[in-house]
Amino acid sequence: MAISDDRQSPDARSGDVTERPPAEEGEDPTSDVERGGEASADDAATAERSLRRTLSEHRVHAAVVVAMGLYPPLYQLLISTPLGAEFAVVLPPVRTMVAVLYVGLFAMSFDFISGYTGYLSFGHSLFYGTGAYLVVLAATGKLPGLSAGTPFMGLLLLGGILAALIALLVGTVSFRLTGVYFAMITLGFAEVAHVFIRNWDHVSPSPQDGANIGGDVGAFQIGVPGVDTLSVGIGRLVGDSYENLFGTGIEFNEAMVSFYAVGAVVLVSYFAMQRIVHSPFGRVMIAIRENEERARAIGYDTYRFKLVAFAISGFFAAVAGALFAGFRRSVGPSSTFDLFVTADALLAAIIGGFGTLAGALYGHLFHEFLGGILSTESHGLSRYLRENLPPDLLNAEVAGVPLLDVVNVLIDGRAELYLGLVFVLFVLYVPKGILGTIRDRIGGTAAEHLPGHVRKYFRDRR
Amino acid sequence: MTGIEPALLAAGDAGPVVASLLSDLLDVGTLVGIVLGALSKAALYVLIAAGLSLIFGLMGVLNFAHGSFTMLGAYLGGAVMVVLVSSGTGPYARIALFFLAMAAVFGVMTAFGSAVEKRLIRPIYDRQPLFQILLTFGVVLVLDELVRIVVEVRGMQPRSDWQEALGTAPGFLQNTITVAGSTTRGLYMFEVLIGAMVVAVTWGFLTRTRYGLYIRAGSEDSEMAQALGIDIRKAFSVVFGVGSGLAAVAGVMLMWDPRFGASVPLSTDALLIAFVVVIIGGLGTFRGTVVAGLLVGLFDAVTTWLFHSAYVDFAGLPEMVMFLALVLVLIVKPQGLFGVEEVGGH
Amino acid sequence: MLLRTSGLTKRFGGLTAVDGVDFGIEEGELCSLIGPNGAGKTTFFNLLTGVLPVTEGRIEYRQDGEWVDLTDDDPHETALRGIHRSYQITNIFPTSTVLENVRIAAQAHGGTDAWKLHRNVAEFEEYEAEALDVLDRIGLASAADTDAQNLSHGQKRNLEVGIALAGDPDLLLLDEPTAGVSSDGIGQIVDLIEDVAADHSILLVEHNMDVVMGVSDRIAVLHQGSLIADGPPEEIRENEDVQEAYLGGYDPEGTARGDSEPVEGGAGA
Amino acid sequence: MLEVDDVHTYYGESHVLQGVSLSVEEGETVALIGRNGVGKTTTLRSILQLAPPREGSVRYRGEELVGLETHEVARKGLGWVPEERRVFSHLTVEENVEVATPAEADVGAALDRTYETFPALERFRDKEAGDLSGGQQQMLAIARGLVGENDLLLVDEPSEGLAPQIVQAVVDALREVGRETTMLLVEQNFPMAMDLADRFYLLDHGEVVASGDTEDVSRDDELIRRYLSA
Amino acid sequence: LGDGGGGAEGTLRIGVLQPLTGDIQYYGQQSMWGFLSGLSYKLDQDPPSVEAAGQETIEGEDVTYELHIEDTQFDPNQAQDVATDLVEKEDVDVLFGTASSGSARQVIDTVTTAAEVPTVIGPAAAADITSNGEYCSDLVFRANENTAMDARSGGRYVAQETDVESVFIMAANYSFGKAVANNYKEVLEAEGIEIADIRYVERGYAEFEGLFDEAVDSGADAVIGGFTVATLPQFLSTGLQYDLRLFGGFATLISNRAVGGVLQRTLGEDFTAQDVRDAKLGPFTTRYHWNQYDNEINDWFVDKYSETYGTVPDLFTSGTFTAASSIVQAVEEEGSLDGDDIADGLKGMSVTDTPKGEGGYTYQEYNNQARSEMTIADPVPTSDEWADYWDATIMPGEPRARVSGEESTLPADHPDMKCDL
Ligand SMILES: Nc1ncnc2c1ncn2[C@@H]1O[C@H](COP(=O)(O)OP(=O)(O)OP(=O)(O)O)[C@@H](O)[C@H]1O
Ligand SMILES: Nc1ncnc2c1ncn2[C@@H]1O[C@H](COP(=O)(O)OP(=O)(O)OP(=O)(O)O)[C@@H](O)[C@H]1O
Ligand SMILES: [Mg+2]
Ligand SMILES: [Mg+2]
Repeated sequence: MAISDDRQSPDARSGDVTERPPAEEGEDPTSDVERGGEASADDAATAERSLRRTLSEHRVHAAVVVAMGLYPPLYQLLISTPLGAEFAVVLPPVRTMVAVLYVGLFAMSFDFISGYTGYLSFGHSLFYGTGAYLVVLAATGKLPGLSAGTPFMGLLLLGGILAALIALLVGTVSFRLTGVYFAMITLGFAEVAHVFIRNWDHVSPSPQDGANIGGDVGAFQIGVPGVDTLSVGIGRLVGDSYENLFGTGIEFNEAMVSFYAVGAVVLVSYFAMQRIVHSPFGRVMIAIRENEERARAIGYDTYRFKLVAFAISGFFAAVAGALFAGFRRSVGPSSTFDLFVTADALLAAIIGGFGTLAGALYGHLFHEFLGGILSTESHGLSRYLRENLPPDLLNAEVAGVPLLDVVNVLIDGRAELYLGLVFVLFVLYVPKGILGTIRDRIGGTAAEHLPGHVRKYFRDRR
Repeated sequence: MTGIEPALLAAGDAGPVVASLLSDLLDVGTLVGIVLGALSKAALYVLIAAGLSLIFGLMGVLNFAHGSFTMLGAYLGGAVMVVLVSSGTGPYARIALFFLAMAAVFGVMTAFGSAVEKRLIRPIYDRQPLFQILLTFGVVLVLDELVRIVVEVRGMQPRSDWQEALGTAPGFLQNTITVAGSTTRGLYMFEVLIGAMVVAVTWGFLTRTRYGLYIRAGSEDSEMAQALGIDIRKAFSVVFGVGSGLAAVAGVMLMWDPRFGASVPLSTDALLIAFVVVIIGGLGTFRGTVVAGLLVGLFDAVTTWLFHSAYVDFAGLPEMVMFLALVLVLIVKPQGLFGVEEVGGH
Repeated sequence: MLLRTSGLTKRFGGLTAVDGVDFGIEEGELCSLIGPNGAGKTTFFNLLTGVLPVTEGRIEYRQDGEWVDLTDDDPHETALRGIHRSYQITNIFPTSTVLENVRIAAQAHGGTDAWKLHRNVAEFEEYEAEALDVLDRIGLASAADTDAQNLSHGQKRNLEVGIALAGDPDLLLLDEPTAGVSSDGIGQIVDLIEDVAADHSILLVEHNMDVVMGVSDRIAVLHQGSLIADGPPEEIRENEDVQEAYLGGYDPEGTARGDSEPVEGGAGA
Repeated sequence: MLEVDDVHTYYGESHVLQGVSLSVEEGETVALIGRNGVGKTTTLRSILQLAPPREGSVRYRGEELVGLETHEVARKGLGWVPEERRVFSHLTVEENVEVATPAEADVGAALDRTYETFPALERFRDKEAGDLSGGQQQMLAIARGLVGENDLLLVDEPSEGLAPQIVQAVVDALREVGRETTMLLVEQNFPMAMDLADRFYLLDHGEVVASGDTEDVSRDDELIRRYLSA
Repeated sequence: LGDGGGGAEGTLRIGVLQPLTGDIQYYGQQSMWGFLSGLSYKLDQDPPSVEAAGQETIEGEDVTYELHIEDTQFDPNQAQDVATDLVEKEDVDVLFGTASSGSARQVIDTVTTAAEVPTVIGPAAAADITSNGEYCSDLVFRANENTAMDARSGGRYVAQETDVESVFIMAANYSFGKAVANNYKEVLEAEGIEIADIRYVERGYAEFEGLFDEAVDSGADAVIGGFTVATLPQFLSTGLQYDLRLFGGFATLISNRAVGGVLQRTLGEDFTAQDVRDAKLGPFTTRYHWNQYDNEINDWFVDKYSETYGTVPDLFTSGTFTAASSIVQAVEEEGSLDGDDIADGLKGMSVTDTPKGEGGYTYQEYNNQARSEMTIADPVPTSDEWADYWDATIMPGEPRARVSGEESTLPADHPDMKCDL
């Protein structure tokens, strides 16, 4: 070979130490002994090793899940401190975090197909809308064959399956196309559905406005269907709440309970997609993105792989839509089948890191974080300024305009403007998004590499 | 679900309905009306799509901000008209001012488009095409919100088109006229004229200059084109600028058209129309865009007629038909009517 | 016989790129396909692998003692039957690592393994092992973690062959594997070809006559889409038609082009 | 005419050219040889400012090229025949030639010259270059370099993928060109390179490790053996 | 005037939901200003000047009225969010608001019934909110006039007082337009007028030529347009070119401005009342406009309102004034600050202090919709007297007719009245 080893990028391989899970570092004396033993013992050891490996690989996941899990009580705590008003401006409230979860799931499902196979699904809202409308229509008894009392978990599954079927149908014709043509035909399908749902009188007397679930219908239960003790109701006003759960003294209101319940579904969905992405199948998806012609030439029936990936993506998009409908109990064409719903997923996926799966969730978190600060609601920055700045300052003129007007015009409800700016900056300067950039820095997925870096960091300090 | 199924309102079986539909349709007045409608729609669609087709066809950049440029053009054109036109301005003076506004807006927006290209898009040519889409999408968010702020602060037009700008159109264009037994507006015929003009100019730009060739080469392999001595950056700026200028020219026309009018949502409407037309025509072919514009215009005119004459009681039909046409064309011809394989690396 | 075509024809509009070719390749044979530029060699490969639809004629392949018709097969089907190819114009997975480029190719032959959604790739160590093995053979082991797009041209050419090798093909179609490869590299590739040829069938397209004459059991010559000669190397070298249509200036003594002679490994043209 | 002085070029963090120096005199043909991946192409790209050097200077007729845009460099009379062909695959053969023809030059004459050198291309004048065979694309790429009316031609592996006859045609064409045009040639076909060039530079690991007159190179040359045939 | 307490002491928390940002913030502002005026009138104070979301406290003698004003951004989802917040976090006793019927329905379904908070709707006007079993409930009240009332007064007037015989209806294809169309159809048919056809079009539709041609072909001599400002200009600018009478309802300043612009374009800058009549535009129904009523309360209202907010009280303000007035009245009468008691108090209440005069509004027992008088007027060029406070070129003229509350509202035994409380 013409290239000698020293010319190779030196850090490409040096990551080995951190890459290898500790279980393989020979710390486990028993495994050596048992290696020569009988098959079953060997199996057990392998199983144990693989369990350990799984655990260690998921340390970052666990940390994120714990952080997310601690957020609601932490939020409650922080906003009751003397700096509470300031915290309230900056931190997204728990109910917003529920939206982060389900929209995040939707964005992940979008990333799953678009970020990994490279096929931009511009009509992804079609699947989200399917899941959402299925829940509302079923709950209001408007779907023949589905009683109004169908368990929510069942609806999640049904919505997912229905959307997967639709994805197969749409995909069958669309995957003969590539690039922009694919994006446009899926957009076309979604727009046709959008116009349809806007005019479908069966939905409600006013389909343009969508449909709601009245207070007479009880909360949707997430958990084990039929087992009350293992299910909780979601929804802000109708859901379950617990005062002083397990004697902790912490109050779990409806939004918090919904947060955990929805979070559990999102977590399971994420792991399912994450597994697929890291499976041999996932590698084929990437190969399709990289060079579909060659992927076909080495023996993959890419059409079928794309179809299945699309169906899976559609499934989880619908689950996200169903969670949305279940939590909010209202759906409308503009919040489900609309192009801008897909655009939200796109924004989230890009800001979080395209083709990183988990990044989409962080991307949407960022979106909501910004939106929250610029919101017109009581925790918004403009409200805070109006209420906390001294009146003479508010009336002081900036270039001939009272500051108050500047606040009202340039801050109050202007999230779009700043989101657009931030987005442009991201595309220009952080093209790999939040998670993608982190991965680049540490040389691999956060789950695999972050612990090593952290350890190294502390070792170096010592 | 009366709204959805093309509810044929006429009573009885399908036979008589179809018969009466056909006899209605074959009426000379009706046919003329449909053809006029189709032409005027087609002219607008081509007008709206021309700039996108140019940028997309040559550079392979899917400009999501196209609709916003059109919207800006509508407001800028409207502003010029509102400022210059007084109640006493006669019809011909208004037409003259209109062309003046068009020229001014074309100039301003060409410069603006070039600036956007230089500052924002140029740094990311070597990335996947997705990133240009995303970047222009970010531009949309910012531009639309900025315009919204101005419109709100000035209290120009809550939830409706900009009436003042609409009002600057001379009376003879605003009034309905009768052509061979069917009514239309003078304005719509004027639009056909403008549409034809823009097609001619764009055609000339593509065939009379080497820009078309340079850009097609450059979008495929810009390093190679540069190494052949082509100032590809300048060429890209010029084409992006001209495409943006064309988008804005469409906006100036739309500002007079009550079916569109200057408004913030025009941004999305124009974008979707432009997408559909350009994609149906096929990427990289301006001829395809023109033909697709005519085709969609015809679809639109026929379905509008069906709706107006109560054969179909579904107001969303023309809009739905546009997307159905997109889906169907792509199923039959995966690269659009005249499309070649996808253009370039951008 | 392992593969045979009868009357194989491909037309592009008015141009007949492959014109009624009857051709066969034996099991274990190393056959070279040569011919002037534009003779239809790459097109012939594209037909065999299903990349282009056949205009006329048939392609058959011997599998488990039976002849199967490949004429209408898709590329992935021919690949799974064991016919692998490398491309003349480099065609790799640019932002994947060199290792992954080959690993993914190896994985394609793992039956339903690619459909195992629930298992981690890391559990399928055999593919990685196979890929590392291939990288060793093509001399890219040290570049395993490099993104494929960052290789130099010659390295990419080697990777191109590596991808085709993965998954243990029965018939390997190589389209100018030595083009762009430096002299020492050519030697390596020739070694590799000979090594593979020991237990595989190979159909080789090459313009490097030293390589072709050196390794082939048989040579077929394509000219304007038709087969104009087919036989052992010595015979082809003497064949006048071939001389005229193709070899032109080729002189195995390497003196035809002035003063220099080919260096070891066969860099002469 | 061309003066490359201690050029260091990086791709990201990887230090590819580690101080390359070479010079080409007016009218000369100089070969740049070396194994795969040593930096030959990168040297050409550094001259053209496609991969701008981080250190060092490139002077053309005494003028510094570092800091210029590629198209400015090209307009000074530097032409490039790249490796991997890089024809514009969606442009027809004629359009490819037209793009390469300077704005003020006659396209018709350029086409004539192309078909004269490569008669095989004439049949395909209206065909998209992407549909040509590999060798035909290579011919087109060379033709593009020839019609550019350049004073200095940077040629990267022109014989790749060409049938022996055509290689001969290319050699003849380049020799023809070499009479009036200065040339820097990268070529894996060692005899051909030695045949065409007056002088050579041998590159290894991003450095020039040897240079000299092609006349003096014999098949036994230890240096060449070491660096080219491992 | 009362003291705002009537035995009750403490704080009443009212959640106010209106669109206060965005291009239609004027809807929300006038609704809020009307509400603030009503409250202030009852508590004998001057209305406070408020423009944006926030908290506003108005002290009565024993009862403090705490308004938690939130911005719905004219978006049903936002309305649901802030309404839920108000109930959950601020613990409001009563909800008031939403300007769009879609938002109103969503709030009723997801908040009012779920959290059992009495809600006074206003100014959302779709009739079915108080006539459809799905939405009407013991907790849902509406003081503002609705679309059925528009139709029942205006439709009847046109049927009886003009020569119109056949009407073609065009309306926006969503709740508002549908409500308008249905109500007019029902009223007109009852009066023996033929309905040539009803056509719904998308919001912002502009190709009215074909539809007007169709109207002429179908032999109609008048057209009703059920549109808001998004479609009204397009509808009118085409319709005015046809020899058809155009009638419907008078809307807010924004619509008047748009219509005025169209009239200037078609009839000339300085058109006269006669030009409008000749163009067969009108008459229109008005739910309330400042110049339609002559009584002390209205005088106070117009005075204070123009002084504080710089414009005359507009279409929605009378209803929202009444909403506030009725809540205070309920607190006083029940002597309680409890939501349920207030709901009890509102039931069947005849509201004493309203811009339409004393006892001008009465909540009907069977559907909790307040009935009130409506007027019919022609559009006339804005008179100099009002030019400073009414920034549009047209305004409603002197009432041509008044329709009593009993006549204008859907009676309990009407087949469309599906609410039976
Ligand atoms: N875009 C790139 N990014 C990173 N590294 C690169 C890039 N292009 C080339 N390299 C590396 O730079 C080195 C020199 O590459 P170069 O293309 O100059 O080699 P070369 O001498 O032309 O080889 P060949 O004969 O194979 O064409 C190689 O090690 C290659 O891997
Ligand atoms: N996709 C295509 N469309 C149209 N013509 C094509 C296409 N592919 C190849 N051709 C033409 O068919 C002929 C045969 O091309 P092919 O690529 O098979 O030649 P080849 O023998 O591989 O030549 P080379 O040695 O130059 O690679 C050429 O004339 C080429 O121009
Ligand atoms: Mg070939
Ligand atoms: Mg090279």
